[in-house]
Amino acid sequence: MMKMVTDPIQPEELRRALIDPAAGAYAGFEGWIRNRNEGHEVLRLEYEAYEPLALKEGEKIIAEARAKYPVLHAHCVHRSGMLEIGECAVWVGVASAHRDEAFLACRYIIDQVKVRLPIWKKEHYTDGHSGWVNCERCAAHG
Amino acid sequence: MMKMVTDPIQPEELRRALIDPAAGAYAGFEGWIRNRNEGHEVLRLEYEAYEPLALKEGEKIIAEARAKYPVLHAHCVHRSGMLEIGECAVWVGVASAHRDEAFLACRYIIDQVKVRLPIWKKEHYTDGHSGWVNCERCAAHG
Amino acid sequence: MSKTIEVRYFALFRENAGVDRESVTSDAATASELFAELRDRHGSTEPLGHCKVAINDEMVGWDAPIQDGDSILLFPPVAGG
Amino acid sequence: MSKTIEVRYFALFRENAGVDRESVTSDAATASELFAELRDRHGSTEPLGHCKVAINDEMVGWDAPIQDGDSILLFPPVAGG
Repeated sequence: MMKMVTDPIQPEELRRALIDPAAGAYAGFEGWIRNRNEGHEVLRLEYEAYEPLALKEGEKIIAEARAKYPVLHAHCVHRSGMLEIGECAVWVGVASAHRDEAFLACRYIIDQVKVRLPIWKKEHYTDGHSGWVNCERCAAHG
Repeated sequence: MMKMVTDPIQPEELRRALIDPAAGAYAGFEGWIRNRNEGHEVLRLEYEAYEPLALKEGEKIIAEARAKYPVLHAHCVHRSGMLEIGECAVWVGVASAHRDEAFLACRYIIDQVKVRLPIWKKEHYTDGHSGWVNCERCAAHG
Repeated sequence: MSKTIEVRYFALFRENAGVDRESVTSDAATASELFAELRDRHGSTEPLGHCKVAINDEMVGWDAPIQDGDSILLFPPVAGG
Repeated sequence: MSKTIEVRYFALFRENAGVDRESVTSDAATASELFAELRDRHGSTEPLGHCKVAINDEMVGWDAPIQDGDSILLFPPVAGG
């Protein structure tokens, strides 16, 4: 299940929803906002998402993970809007019988989410500047 | 940091303790008690640990993980005593700047914990029997 | 043959265009032709392969054909997570 | 030369021995010799490589020497997690 939210992500609640008597392993991943990126001091991060396609592509990624690895549950939640340092931008949780597939499916989902979902982030730096991540060469006057 | 507990593990509290403004990634693993193992219906699991050495060996494993991967924080908590289906027996949490090392360190720690810590588990089956895991051939009258 | 399509810009492309969507009349046969045609609007010098495109809310390849009435979504390089 | 040592049994070994520790007088020079000597007590037919041993709360190899007064911990195959 893929979800897009604007309110803070609640990892504990999400994790609890995956508890299953047949599950022996749980692997989770969270992307947190950190105070530094490629040498710049970051103040906060602004996420823009195109929700209809982010949801569709997210569901596709999760279906791929489930087809590759025999997991019981695999969920992903991505947040958009303005996020502060230390906040959770994305959460992935996978429950399965054994640990190997939990780790592999969790890793697959976050790796794909990062490169395929129509989501963009703009870093706001402590020096007042800002910049779109991965987009150094997009600017007309770059 | 390695910890041994007898009370229920509190993953949310443990996860929160790893939040760090320099961390961009968090990987977590939990081992849950599942209702089935190698064809047997499991009722509950009894963990026995030799704490002084489990702590010492756990700290050694975490130090190895930190030496191999540049992570900010790496913690592990293992529970002992009688555990019911769905309960958390072991928790590993790793925070780092990037996701690669968080996943790898988390995986390293749980893999080593499972084979090196002086911890034993006895499965109690629904049919009234019980057995020590990994120990089929230990019994004198096996 | 000239078509009337809706073009939507996201993130940096939206900032560069100054609007988040507009109606465009174009002779472009494919998404990549349209992208080249609108270069002044989205302002990208990024290789096409770093950007993505969707037509009518479906992710498509850059060689996808454009039809009259389509809604074309132009995505600069993504950065989820 | 005969030594007096303390032997501690864990999990299945404890169940087989019926006690969790006992004082043993032995001529065993190494941990593996002691393990063989005590086979009737810990009841293991498991290869030595699957079991572990600690002396005075330090994990050691099976070829570790045993000294008078040592505390020897015999561990059946572990199963953490």
